[in-house]
Amino acid sequence: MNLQEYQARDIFARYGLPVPRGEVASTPAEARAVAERLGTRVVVKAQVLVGGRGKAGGVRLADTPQAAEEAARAILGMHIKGLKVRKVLVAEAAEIASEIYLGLVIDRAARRAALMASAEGGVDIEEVARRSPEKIVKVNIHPFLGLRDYQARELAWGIGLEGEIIKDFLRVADGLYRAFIEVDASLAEINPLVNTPQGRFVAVDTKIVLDDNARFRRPQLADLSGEVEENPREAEARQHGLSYVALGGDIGCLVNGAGLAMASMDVIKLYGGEPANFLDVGGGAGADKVATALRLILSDERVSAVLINIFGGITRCDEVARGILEATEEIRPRVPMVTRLVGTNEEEGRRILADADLITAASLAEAAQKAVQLARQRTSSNREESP
Amino acid sequence: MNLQEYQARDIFARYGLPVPRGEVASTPAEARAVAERLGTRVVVKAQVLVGGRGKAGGVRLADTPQAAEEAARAILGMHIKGLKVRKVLVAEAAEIASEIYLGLVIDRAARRAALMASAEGGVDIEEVARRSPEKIVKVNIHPFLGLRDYQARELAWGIGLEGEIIKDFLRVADGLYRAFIEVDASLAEINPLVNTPQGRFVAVDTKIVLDDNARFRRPQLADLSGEVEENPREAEARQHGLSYVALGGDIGCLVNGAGLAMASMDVIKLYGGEPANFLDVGGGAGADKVATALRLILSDERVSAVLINIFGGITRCDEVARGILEATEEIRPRVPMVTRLVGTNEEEGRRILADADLITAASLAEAAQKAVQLARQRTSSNREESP
Amino acid sequence: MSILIDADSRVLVQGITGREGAFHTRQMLDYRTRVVAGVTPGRGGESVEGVPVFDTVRQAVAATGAHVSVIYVPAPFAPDALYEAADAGVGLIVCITEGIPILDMIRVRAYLDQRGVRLIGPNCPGLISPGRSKVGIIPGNICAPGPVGLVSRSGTLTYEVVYELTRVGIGQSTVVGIGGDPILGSDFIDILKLFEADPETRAVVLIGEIGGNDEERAAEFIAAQVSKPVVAFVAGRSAPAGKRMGHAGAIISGGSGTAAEKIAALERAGVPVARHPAEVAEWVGEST
Amino acid sequence: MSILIDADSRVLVQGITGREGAFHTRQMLDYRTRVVAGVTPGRGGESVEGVPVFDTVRQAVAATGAHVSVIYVPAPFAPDALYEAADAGVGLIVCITEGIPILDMIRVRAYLDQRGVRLIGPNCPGLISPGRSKVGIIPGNICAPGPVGLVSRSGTLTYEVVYELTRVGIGQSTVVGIGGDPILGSDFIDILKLFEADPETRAVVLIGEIGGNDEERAAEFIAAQVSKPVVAFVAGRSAPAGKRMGHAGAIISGGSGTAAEKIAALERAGVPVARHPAEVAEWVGEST
Repeated sequence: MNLQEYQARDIFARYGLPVPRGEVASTPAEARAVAERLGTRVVVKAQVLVGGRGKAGGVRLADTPQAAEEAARAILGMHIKGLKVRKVLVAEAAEIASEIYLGLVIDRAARRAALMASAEGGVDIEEVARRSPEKIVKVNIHPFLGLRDYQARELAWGIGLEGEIIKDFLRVADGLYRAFIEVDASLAEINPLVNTPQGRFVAVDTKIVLDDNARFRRPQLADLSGEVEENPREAEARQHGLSYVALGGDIGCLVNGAGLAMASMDVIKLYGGEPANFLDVGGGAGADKVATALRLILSDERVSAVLINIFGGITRCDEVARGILEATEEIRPRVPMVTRLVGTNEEEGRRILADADLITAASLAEAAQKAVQLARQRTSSNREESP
Repeated sequence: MNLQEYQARDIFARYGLPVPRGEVASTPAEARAVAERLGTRVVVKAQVLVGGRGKAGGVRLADTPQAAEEAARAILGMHIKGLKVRKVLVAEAAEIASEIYLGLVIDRAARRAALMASAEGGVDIEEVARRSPEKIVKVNIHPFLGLRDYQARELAWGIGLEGEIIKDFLRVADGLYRAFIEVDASLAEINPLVNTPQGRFVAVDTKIVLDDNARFRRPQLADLSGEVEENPREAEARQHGLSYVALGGDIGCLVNGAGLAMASMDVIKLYGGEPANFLDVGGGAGADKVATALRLILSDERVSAVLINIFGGITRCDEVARGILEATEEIRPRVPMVTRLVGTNEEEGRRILADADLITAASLAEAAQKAVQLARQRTSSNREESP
Repeated sequence: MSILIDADSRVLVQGITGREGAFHTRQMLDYRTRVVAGVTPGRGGESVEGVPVFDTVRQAVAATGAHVSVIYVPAPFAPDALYEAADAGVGLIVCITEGIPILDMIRVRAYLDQRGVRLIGPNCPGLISPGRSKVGIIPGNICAPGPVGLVSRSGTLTYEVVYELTRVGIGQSTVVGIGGDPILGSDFIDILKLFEADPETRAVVLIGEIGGNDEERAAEFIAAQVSKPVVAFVAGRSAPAGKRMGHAGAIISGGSGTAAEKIAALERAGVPVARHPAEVAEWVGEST
Repeated sequence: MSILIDADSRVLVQGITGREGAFHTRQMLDYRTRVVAGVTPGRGGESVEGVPVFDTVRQAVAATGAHVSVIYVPAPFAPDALYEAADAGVGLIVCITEGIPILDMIRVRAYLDQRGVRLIGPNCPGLISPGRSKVGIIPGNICAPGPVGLVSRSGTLTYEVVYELTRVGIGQSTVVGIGGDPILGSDFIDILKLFEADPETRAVVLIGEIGGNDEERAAEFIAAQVSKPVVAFVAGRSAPAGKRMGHAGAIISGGSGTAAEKIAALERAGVPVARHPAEVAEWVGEST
């Protein structure tokens, strides 16, 4: 789960990282009050979980509380890459002598956490990684030793730091690592970590991605849920234990297994269609869960056909069929549905669905082709109906 | 450093271990007050750093506050194996269904900490180890994983625990391990860990030995120093950074290096003498430190001869000689001293000592023989003088 | 021959008294896997589907000689189960459990590597050597013995491909689901090495998906060290960036880990990449 | 030949700018040890006794090819120095530092074992191959080249024995001080194996002391696997129980670790145990 900048900075502050003073605000008046309390030049920053806030006008400097209020008024409610800004962070503006990047990531190939630093801070680090990977220095962290000072020192020298500031760098690296471990993050970064003309570090922009798998043991982070912007359908799916991702197309997908769900989307695309969603009902899904999933898909008005692809292993085809029946009898869907059931109890499943108004297919390729064709027919007939 | 029982129990209590309610008392009146506060049958226990308190009458049950006061009066001031009792622990008496042993030690051969348990608790565990080692079960703890539940479970089953009490055992083992690690102990044990008729564990007697090398990073334990009973000369030596152990004999020893110091004692004994002390001045000792060491040895009235054995490596013989001269000029020792200096700057050292009233020797064997002979002469002449 | 498991493999089930553990113990026994022991703390002395249950892995290993363990315990307890199996001397651990925190798996992997224990998974369907043994949850009825080794990051997608292979008459030597998590016990290369060395395996199917660069590294390895024909499928051509697609490891982050990159790398290594699952079977048929 | 170090050993000094580090760097150079680099964080670019100083071990190793490191940094920083040396690929580490907490050393040892790095010490005088190289603080002037290998838990007691050996004309192949702490990098057995395999070493002196059971285990090893004559000395026949005799590891606890037990074990293994240091030299003279 991505955290908002202000949530990440609050966590970092607890680990002694030098975040600028500041508070989050939901209204222009609140923003003004924060600026008054801070009593300095501030920066007002849109709190949205996408990059490119600056370019979109979501980050503004304000010399006075009045200016902060105006900046907040301009930013709150704006849409950045489709996301509405509901909160701003009002924080002390830092003077910048230089900017560096410092981040902890999971290095999958090394099977370790890795601390990365670059003298090029404040820019897209992935862009730096592509353009000039030599500008990024990295150390892998042994899980049983944790980040050691000599490793952080190697990074400091690797990005050209010298003198007393290296001690501060070690402290920042240590705090970042402890935060990373103790909240079970999969990413924790400061970008930029600003070096001020006075030779102090300020963690100007902060980011944390939490490992969803570790939520069970981090009760202190429970209140951070609900703060995340997501598609309402994704939020609902999550509540039901379904893995759902909204996409741009019109063919709804209901599949068991993540890889098979992706493959189903891919095959739809291969035959010229566009998937409306990724949906994995999970292993061993019962009728209720399947019904819930189908309801969710059908609640999407863009959907003009549904592909149901089930490979029964632990999941039983008869259960799936019952779930489909339950949902369709309740909703009476206005769109065609193609089902392909293979594996455990497939005959029973097919029998249950025999009387329902469903198109069946023997293979994934066939099912996808049919779904694409039906979606096209429906779209064109819709176009004819509403000229 | 050995901690007193009440110090160990205070530490264990912080880690959630089930120590009985209780407080330490220095007077009979205090003991009575504690018993009143507890409001139950209590046990009054001498706080001394030796085993065998019970046999010596240093542990008494008391049904009433009045009885507790009387018990404390009997125990306070008594001597157990030469140590005077200055404090008693007054604690709630536990009902005993069974007693087990649970302890964490350093397993030198395995180079790991080891958790040991035995169904024979409340007795000398080393005696059990010798008599019936099969009654002790042990697991080595990987330093990077820490004690895992499955290991503690193996111990629990190994000593015959069954049912719900195993969960309590896991909690106790976990707390003991955390305490052990977080105070940097070299030993932490509960003996006995009592299982009450109600099926609860009570940590009736507790022991911690701290790793002196780790004191620098455990400031929270700083206030525990000074609580330790030791020979006053040992305490003074410690303050001066000297490693000194009082022994029973009459030949004082001043040596550089622990192994050589032991060897010097051994050779004294080989030739029929008895060392008065172990003393290692340490590597690279200067004149001041040597003088301090010699003063310390000479302050021991039992000493009837001194053996100084220096093998100069980092330690310079001339520095040692200067230290000897400094101390002898100040004290004018009444006992003969044999010096043997070899190694770095030995000629210079010998020259410095040439005018002093010292017996020299070329080898350790010779030095020891001379010291033994001189001590004997002095003892017999003393006997003649004071018939 | 097969890789990793065969008819002699003596299998231990950790979490055998749980719903999943008991169900799949039955399934494995039905497939004639030699399930010799189960472990659930506090349940020692019971039995599940006729398999004796022990309190600790050490006891189970001592009593039954089990040397393969399959883990069905819930995520919060899975790391301990893994450490326990490793400490008890089990040589191959198959971890079915989904949802283990990444930082736990980093620690587990470091410890297992140090002890020289091989791990398959976590968050995987396990493995099957058709006609000999299955350890995990892959449905036995869709498999057939034969010359094709299959290694996959996916579950049901694997079944889909196996189903197509079997349907066109191509059997499998061993099918290995390595799992969908970012930190895995065994990766493509580990399994490819085994298939390359296995005389019975004559061709290999590799099923990848978005996220990480395991497929890219596998492609390099295949180009350099695999002599047998390999056919691949990569799921997620149509997946968007920044979204976790079900599996914890299936995410395109920072523009890397895309299906396009993986497919390009595999094709550069001379590995044909099928466009849909059935095509895998067709192409394997042509290559063998 | 000698064991562990010879004239080609390229040595790195961690903590070279400290008082002890600088002093012994001079001593080692005077003994013609090839001290090629020093490390002190933040002091890179300086030099000590003509030896270039680096900020990190990795830099020092890359620039100079050092493969032996000797550590003089204070106890609170020594574990990090050990980890750093191991991470940088140093193959042999000699840790002179005294006073490292036991739990730190347990962790260090576990990590070094995993990386396959050999450690001598801590709390040791280091080692010397007379006439070739010395790494640590053993005074070179008391040693002479020759056929006797010496391994000891002690410092000055070692010098005493070496002095006696040299005095009666018996030179040494390598003298190794393994240190006086409870948790050691290398124990008697580790070093005995090397002496047994070294063609130049014709006899071995083992110097033990009270505490632990390293001598007992060494005795078993000697009986089973050492063909060369061994003479021993064990310090602490007169030491009382329960008191730490200087060295952190020199303590008779719970009635075990006594000199008497160790002497008995060695004698059972056919190893004569001298009663005083000079006797060691006499007996070695007779045995070679």
